[in-house]
Formats: sequence, C-alpha cells, structure tokens
Amino acid sequence: MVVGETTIDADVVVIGGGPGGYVAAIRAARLGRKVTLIEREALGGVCLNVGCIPSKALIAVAHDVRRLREGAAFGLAARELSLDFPRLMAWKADVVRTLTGGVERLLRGNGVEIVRGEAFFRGPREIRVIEAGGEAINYRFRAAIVATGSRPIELPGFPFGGLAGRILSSTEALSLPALPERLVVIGGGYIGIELGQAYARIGSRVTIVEGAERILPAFEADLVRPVKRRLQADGVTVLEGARALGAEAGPDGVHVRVETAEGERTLTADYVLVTVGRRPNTDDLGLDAAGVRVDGRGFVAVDRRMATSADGIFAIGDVVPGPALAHKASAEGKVAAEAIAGVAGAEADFRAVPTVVYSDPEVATVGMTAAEAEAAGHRVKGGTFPLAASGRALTLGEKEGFIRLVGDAETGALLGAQAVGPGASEVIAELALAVEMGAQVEDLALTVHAHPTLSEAVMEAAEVFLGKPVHVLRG
Amino acid sequence: MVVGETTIDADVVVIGGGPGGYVAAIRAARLGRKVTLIEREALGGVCLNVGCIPSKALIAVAHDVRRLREGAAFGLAARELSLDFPRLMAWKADVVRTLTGGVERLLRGNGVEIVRGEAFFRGPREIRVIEAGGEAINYRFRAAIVATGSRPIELPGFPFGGLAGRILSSTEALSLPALPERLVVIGGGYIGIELGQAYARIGSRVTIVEGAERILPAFEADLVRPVKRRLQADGVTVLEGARALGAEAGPDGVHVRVETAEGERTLTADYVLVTVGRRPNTDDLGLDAAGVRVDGRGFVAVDRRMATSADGIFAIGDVVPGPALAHKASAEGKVAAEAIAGVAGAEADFRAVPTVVYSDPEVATVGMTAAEAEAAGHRVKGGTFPLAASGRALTLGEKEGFIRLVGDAETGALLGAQAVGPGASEVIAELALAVEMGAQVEDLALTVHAHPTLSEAVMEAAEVFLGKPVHVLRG
Amino acid sequence: APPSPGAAATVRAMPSVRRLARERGVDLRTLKGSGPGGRITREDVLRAAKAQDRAVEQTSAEKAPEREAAPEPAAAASAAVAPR
Ligand SMILES: Cc1cc2nc3c(=O)[nH]c(=O)nc-3n(C[C@H](O)[C@H](O)[C@H](O)COP(=O)(O)OP(=O)(O)OC[C@H]3O[C@@H](n4cnc5c(N)ncnc54)[C@H](O)[C@@H]3O)c2cc1C
Ligand SMILES: Cc1cc2nc3c(=O)[nH]c(=O)nc-3n(C[C@H](O)[C@H](O)[C@H](O)COP(=O)(O)OP(=O)(O)OC[C@H]3O[C@@H](n4cnc5c(N)ncnc54)[C@H](O)[C@@H]3O)c2cc1C
Repeated sequence: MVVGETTIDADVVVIGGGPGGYVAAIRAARLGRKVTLIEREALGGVCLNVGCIPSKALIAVAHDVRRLREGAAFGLAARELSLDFPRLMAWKADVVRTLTGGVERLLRGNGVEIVRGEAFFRGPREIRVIEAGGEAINYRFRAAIVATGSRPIELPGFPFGGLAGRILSSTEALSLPALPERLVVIGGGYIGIELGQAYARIGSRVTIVEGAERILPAFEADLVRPVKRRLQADGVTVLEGARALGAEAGPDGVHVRVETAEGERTLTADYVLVTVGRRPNTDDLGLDAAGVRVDGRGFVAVDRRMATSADGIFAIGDVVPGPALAHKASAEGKVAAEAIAGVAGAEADFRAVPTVVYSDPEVATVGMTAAEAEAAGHRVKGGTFPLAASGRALTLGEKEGFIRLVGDAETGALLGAQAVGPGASEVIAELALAVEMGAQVEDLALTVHAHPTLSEAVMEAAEVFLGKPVHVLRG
Repeated sequence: MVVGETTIDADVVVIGGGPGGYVAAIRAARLGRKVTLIEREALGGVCLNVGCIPSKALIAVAHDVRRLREGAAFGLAARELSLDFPRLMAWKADVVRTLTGGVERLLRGNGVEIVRGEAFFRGPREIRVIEAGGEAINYRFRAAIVATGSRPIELPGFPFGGLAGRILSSTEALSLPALPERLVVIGGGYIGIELGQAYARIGSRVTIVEGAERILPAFEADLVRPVKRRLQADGVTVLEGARALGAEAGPDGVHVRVETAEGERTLTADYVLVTVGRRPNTDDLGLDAAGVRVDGRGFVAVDRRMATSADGIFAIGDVVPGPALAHKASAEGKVAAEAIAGVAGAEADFRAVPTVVYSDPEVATVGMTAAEAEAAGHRVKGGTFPLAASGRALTLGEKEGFIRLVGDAETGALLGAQAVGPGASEVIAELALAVEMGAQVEDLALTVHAHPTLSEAVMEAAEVFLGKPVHVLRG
Repeated sequence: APPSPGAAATVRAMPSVRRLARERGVDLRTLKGSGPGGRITREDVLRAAKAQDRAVEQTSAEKAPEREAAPEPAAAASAAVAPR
C-alpha cells in the first residue's frame, strides 16, 4: 500500500480510449457529466492505432497497385511501378496521427479529463490508476464504463515476438520496417485475409493457412468464393483445412510446419502473421473486486443498457459479447453514456449491425442470413442480383459479386442482406437502414436508385425477390 | 402513300430503346402484354451508348490515373505512366457492347419484338415505322409509350460537326480517334464537368467555359467548391461568367472567342465540346396527329400514371418534364408499363430522385435543399459532417467534402440531403431510401453504420442535426 | 409555431404503404399515422381500407364488384388500354 496516496472524487470514469470508450466519454460529457477517461496506451484504441484505420490505409494503396497492374486492359500502363514501403508506412502513420489527434481534441474540447495510466477496480466504487511514472491515483466514481477492448490470441507454438521477432500479431504486421518478401499468415479470418491480400498486392509472396474448411468461415460460402478467386489472381496461396504445427528458425527464414490433407508441408517465410482471434481484456481489471460478472470466456455480461451486474458499472465494445467491431463498440458507448446520464429509453436495440470485410472484392452483411432466418421460424425468400449485370460494376471493370436480399416470404419484410463486390462496404448502409426501419423488400424496389451505381443492384435484387426482375431473366 | 403497305395489329408499342423504353418494354412483357419496341439507332439509347456508361468508364480510368499521379504521397510511383487512348476507347466500346447486348438478350428473353426503324404517329391509334431499308410498316396499337429521349442542344456559332468535325457534342467526345491535346468545353453543367475533368486527367489541356456565375449552377455553391478546387488541381482552366462567341479555323487549331469579365479572349483547341443542355425528341413524332399535348419547350405533358393527353398513349424519360436522368426514365417506364397492364396503384409517386455528378469529388443530392424546404414552408434545420473528420475518407487519402442533411426542425423529418466527396454516388442511396421511407433524422443516427465507411458520415451528420455530435465539436 | 404547409402536404409513409394505399383506394391525407414520428403504417392503411369497404357495402351493395379496383379516375383510363 502506498503511503499518502491520493483519492479523487470522480463522476463518470471510462477505462479505455478506443472507439467504445472515447465515444462514450464524449457523449456523456455532452450530456453534462464530468468525465475522466483513462488510457494506458494510445487514444483511439486498437481501431485507430493498430486496427481498422492502418489496415484500411494499407488496403487502399494495395488496391491502387492492383488497378494499375491490371490497367493494361483499359490502356493504362506504367513502365516501372515501384512502392516505397517506408513512405507508405509513414503516410499510414500520418493518417493514424491525424485521427488520434482529432480524438484527443474532441475529448478535450468536450471537457473530458484524460488520464494516462493503467486502471483496475479496487472495489465496487473505486478505480486505481497506475500512471506512467508509477504513481497511483484512486478514483471514487459514480459511474464507470469498462471499455478495455481486446488483444490478439496467441497460437501454441507461435509466441508473438518469438523466433527473434519474426512471429507477429496484426499490430506488428501493420508497422514493419520493410516489405516482407515472404509472408505466412496463420488464420484466414477477416484480419488475415485483409492483410494477406494487401501485402500480396504490394509485393510479398503470401501464403494463408486456415484451419477450417475454408477461409472466412464466418461467412456464407458463396460470398467467399469471389474473394478466393481474387486472392488466387493476386498470387496468394490459400491452404484450407490446414493446421500450423510449429515454427523453427532456418538459415533462409522461419520454417513453418503445416499439416494439410495432402500431408505435412514446410513453408519458409520472413514473417509469420498469426491472426486466429482476439480475447477480451478483462483479466487484470479487478472486476471481481467490483462485483462485475464475467463469463467463462472472459466477456462481461451486460443488459440492454450495457449495465453489468455491478451497480453503476457499465461495459461496452470488445469486452462484451457480440461481434468485435468498432461501430458496435461506439454504438454501445453511446447507449452506456446515455443510460448513465439518465436519458429515457437508452437501450442497445440494434436490429442491424453490419459486418464488412475489406477484402477485394469487399464482403458485407447485415441482419439475418437465409439459414438464420429459417432457424428463426421464417418462411424465407431470397432475391439476388449479380454485379455482372450492373452497369456501374462494368464501368469500373469490377464485375465479380452479387447482392442478395433475405426476406420473409409471407410478410415481404426484409430480414437481412449479403453483398460481395466492389463498394459492398458502402452499399450495406442502405440495407442496414432498411432492416432497422422495418422496410418491406418492396420499399427497396420502389425507391429510385441513381444510375449507374452499385446500389442499384439493391433495387434490382428487390425486383427479383418480387418476381419482377428487369436486368436478369430470372431470379 | 406507299402502295401495298402493311398494317399490323399490335398490343403495346414502345418507341425508343433507351433506359426508359427498354425497361418499360421488359416490365410490360413480364406483365403479360405483347410488346413491340421500335428503335432507330442502338438499343440502350443515349445512356448506354453515348451517355452514362461510356462517360463513367472514361471517368473510372481517369480516376486511376489521378490516384497514380498523386501516389507519391503514399509511396506509389510509376516511372513512365502511359495511356493507350485507342485501347481505352476499345475497352469502353466493349463495356457498352456487353451492356447493350445484355439489353437485347433481356428484351428477346422476355418475348419483346424488336423493330429497327424510325417511328412516328399517324393518328391516335397508329404508328408508322420507316425501317432501315426504307420500307414502311404501320402498327395499330392498344397502348403506346413514347420514350424517344433527348438530343444535345446546338449553340449558335458552334454547329455540331462544324469546322471540319472539330465541334463536338458529348456523343463524339466519347469516341475520339486520338486524345485531344487541347480541349475547350463550352458549358460547365454536369456533362461538361465530367468529361472535361476526365480528359484533363488522361492528358488533355482543358478549358471549361461556363456562362453562369459558376460551374454546376444547378447545385448549391458549397457543394461545387470542392469540385472546382479539384479541377484546378487537375490543371483544368475554369472560366466562369464567360460567353462563347464563336469559333474560327486557325492554322494551329480551332480558335474559340470567349467574352469574359476581363474582356475578350481567344482559346485555341483541337476540339470544342459543346454541352449546353439537351432537348426532347418530340418534334418529328407526329404527336399532333395522335392528340398528344406538348408544352412550349417540347416536353410531353403527363399525369402520375405517365399517361399523356391522348388515350392509351404514355410518355416517359427525357421527353417528359423533370430531371433528364436515366434512373428517372427507368422508374417512369415501370410505372407506365404497370399502368398499361392495369396494375392497381401504379403511379410515379417518387419523393426522392437522386442526382449524381460523377466529378471527383462526386456530388450527389436527393430530396429538398434547405432553400427548397424553406420555400415549401418548413422550418429548416441542417446537420453537416465534414469528410476531413471521417476515418474512411482519410484512409482513402480523399478528405475533401461533406454530407449535409436537411430536416424539418419541428417534426424532425428528413427532407433531403446533399453530399460532395468520394463515394457520394453510393452514399446517396441510403439517403434516398430514408427520404422515401419518411424517416426521422433520428433514424439515421440510431442506425449503426459500419466503421470505417463514408456512409458513417450520414450518421454523424444526423447526430450533428440532433445536437449531439460525436466527431465534431459543433455542428 | 404556425403549421408549416409543406410539412402538412407531405404525408409520411413508406413507399410500400403508399402503394398499398393507392391500390386500396385509401387517401393517405385522411389518415393519422400510428407509426413513429406520425408515419402512416401498413396497418393504418389496411384498417382504413376495411372501414371504407364496410361503408361501401352498407351504402350501395351494387358497387361491390368494383371494390377491388382502384376507385380513382386512373381506373377508367387503365381499362382503356387493357387487353380485350
Ligand atoms: C487489424 C485489425 C483490423 C480491424 N478492422 C476493423 C474494421 O475495419 N472495422 C471494425 O469495425 N473493426 C475492426 N477491427 C476491430 C476493432 O478494432 C475493435 O472492435 C475495436 O477497436 C473495439 O473497440 P473497443 O473500444 O472496445 O476497444 P479497443 O479499441 O481495443 O480499445 C481499448 C483501449 O483500452 C485500453 N486499455 C485496456 N486496458 C486498460 C487498462 N487496464 N487501463 C487503461 N486502459 C486500458 C487499451 O490500451 C485500448 O486503447 C479491427 C481489428 C484489428 C486488430
Ligand atoms: C454524356 C452523358 C452522360 C450522362 N450521364 C448520366 C448519368 O450518369 N446518369 C444518368 O442518370 N443520366 C445520365 N445522362 C442522361 C441519360 O442518358 C438520359 O437521361 C437517358 O438516356 C434518358 O433515357 P430515355 O429512355 O428517356 O431516352 P434515350 O436514352 O435518349 O433513348 C431514346 C431512344 O429513342 C430512340 N428514338 C428517338 N426517336 C425515335 C423514333 N422516332 N423512332 C425510333 N426510335 C427513336 C433513340 O435512338 C434512343 O435510342 C447522361 C447523358 C449524357 C449525354
């Protein structure tokens, strides 16, 4: 116990400055609460610093490279295309700096006090923060929000930082000193696919090792097929149903032993990126002391107001169950802030949380799949429109993909949608709104969509659903 | 009168195979009608052959060129970027061929009879078609749809095809034999801006001459400002409040005399593109004989069922009042077809017809502007979010632009929206749906938007509107 | 604040509900929406249509066969171009 330690009376304390925590802090401050935000690393959390933002910056440039590589088809040719990797990293760092700087300005501008340090609960109403210098401060709070996020899971035999720094998590993979010549990605979930494809495009030889039967196992098979084809065109080797057994240092790089259906193989790589999932940061938080219940996998149990089992303590984002996505974290953050501020009706009552994979082509889904809708007792009807019949897709030279609507055959209500193709990340917004609004599929058909756009395919899919297709002969 | 001329009893006759006519034909056929479609030139009309599609193909490649030119910022460099213009034109022609071929297949697959020739009315129930060979056939119809579209307006002193083929309409500008070194564009409406910017990017020296005070005069000034900045960065010279007086052949190209505020100037060009508007193709159609009323500017008057003043005759697309847009033509085509087929409730009851300018950044609008809403008696409230605060915009390296919502201050209803920025053409789809659905601005705020996307800015703008901004300090 | 005529003129209902209203001959301007923000819902229209049908049945039984068609001027014109 430290002698003479300080205890401060605080109002709302937010632990974690990621898209969950900083958004909650801003909303709570706007609602008149006095907010203290505690962050041990960098404002913006995983998403802004080592997640969504740097990965999408890399992907955007990798996309340019691909466009140019394939430009000959429409008359575009470059004699010598070169990528200055350190420059790319510097630009990416710049984007991150701009955004995290913006977050800090927003927090300060809204009067949020920012405390740098590591926080944990000491009791049901007290949080201790160990500041960078080692000093401890205690905060007695009226309300607290746990927004400590998640961290990458290690794979047995592949310790992060191991084999002299050649085994990477996504964090390190987004800040390499030089372009890896050979990259092995273990885990073909969305992070592995996004980064693997980007590195392949900017010049790495990439192999993706996925344990499940196919990459992106969380998505329906037909959504993934166009992505797989593209990966192959990008020169990525995809090993599915393959288990990474271990890694050894070899004279020519890291040797990764992989068990495939055809027997054991050894892949040689400069770096091994392990992306096999993330786990919530809830172990060293003193949640027990605070009376916050956590499930067997470490997730904090919450109700629709994002309140935990402990009075006055809320939790949001990657530490609570549900998809680990930045926009879910932010949306929950707003709910928690409003619940704390006593806003009537503040509840996480989302019908539609979109999921996007920033592969090329992009994959995006919202609401129910056909299988989920059936399991929920609906008589399901679908409507699919292929981008090969979309004028916009053709003018972009990107005609792989489709948009599918899932609706209730009896009521005609839209239940969900899946898209794969260029621009799917933006097209999904209309579909999310439609699900939230309780739209009929017919509403999508009756809404005039600008020509030529990718979103038109939403209208066309709706017309297929209704049995009156225009730009395909049969649905 | 031709001796032995044939008269055929037809059911539904559609004149014109553009996005209005061919969509109407398909829908009517699906609804069980026997349809005859008459087209004098190419199926797909202006849009597919010499409008939307070829222009967007050109723009997509021009966008790649720009990305690459500015790629140094993120480490991308090409030693010698070359554009094979004939190859580009060939690719564009390919895209057009694929789509028009698709239209023909769809028409035939739906049992639509396609007749090649020029049609005009001989009476209230009869259309005569002069076929390519000069032969005439008469069709006695039960219902007819006029979908003959529009053509470019000529500017006095700048006859199309004049000065030895150097004075162009958009049609010729989309099929040039070689890249013009110097291009003067007269008319800074959306077509002039789209084509002028594209040509500048692929290598032409472009001057745009606009008679009004500023380019894109149909749009609000703040939407146009980012476009103008970009045009200047692209090396385009923009002359506003400038009148083109005439053109003469010079030894070094066409001399275009222009009157500006600073006095008269002469611009020298290889080609002069005149895009000062379009007029409906209604003059040689025998509409009088059919009893179809036309207004002073040549537009056919229609009711909400797209029915003209003549019993059984409908009109859609560029020949009727309203914005001359492909998606409006198609939407009206469906209404006309359903009205003819006796579908109950078939009416053009659109709250929201989006407009898109495929400039870079893109401009897109839907529903009411603030001024229009005020004029309509609303107490208006706005909500604007700048893309400079959008994570997605930053990762794309494209942070110019904003999204603005216009709502009713009393009811909170969304009335319209305006966007300028990357991806505005797709972002507008959600906003169009929202207007059609009668959404509250709050619905946009409460709908979870995927991160990082450009559409998120819709949610952020909604939160600004509601007085609870997150990613800006004040709205 | 004085009522804004523009706001009043715009009936708020989603496209499918507007279509349904046209099909069933319900004038949306006569309805009060039960949905969020005063939006007119599908149920509002169906209820109004049923009430309308009942009223028609009571007053003039001979008009019954026409009930299904849109009782708007539109119906006459569309008959003119329907196949014989
Ligand atoms: C490579 C990659 C790409 C991704 N791409 C996307 C994407 O495109 N879209 C998307 O929606 N999601 C994406 N994600 C997921 C997204 O980053 C997370 O869902 C999101 O960051 C979760 O937000 P959060 O606020 O819950 O937690 P985090 O962002 O993890 O933030 C938690 C913060 O709390 C701090 N903290 C933790 N413990 C303490 C403590 N004891 N004391 C003080 N501070 C503490 C941490 O330092 C951290 O800053 C991606 C993730 C990765 C790894
Ligand atoms: C360069 C350019 C770019 C454009 N970009 C866009 C865009 O991005 N988005 C958008 O929405 N709109 C765009 N437009 C506008 C769009 O092309 C028109 O609004 C659309 O084509 C109108 O469709 P329509 O069916 O009414 O007529 P049209 O497309 O003009 O088709 C009419 C058809 O009728 C035929 N025809 C005419 N008279 C007769 C006759 N007497 N007998 C037989 N056939 C006849 C014509 O040959 C023609 O094929 C663009 C236009 C141009 C010029």
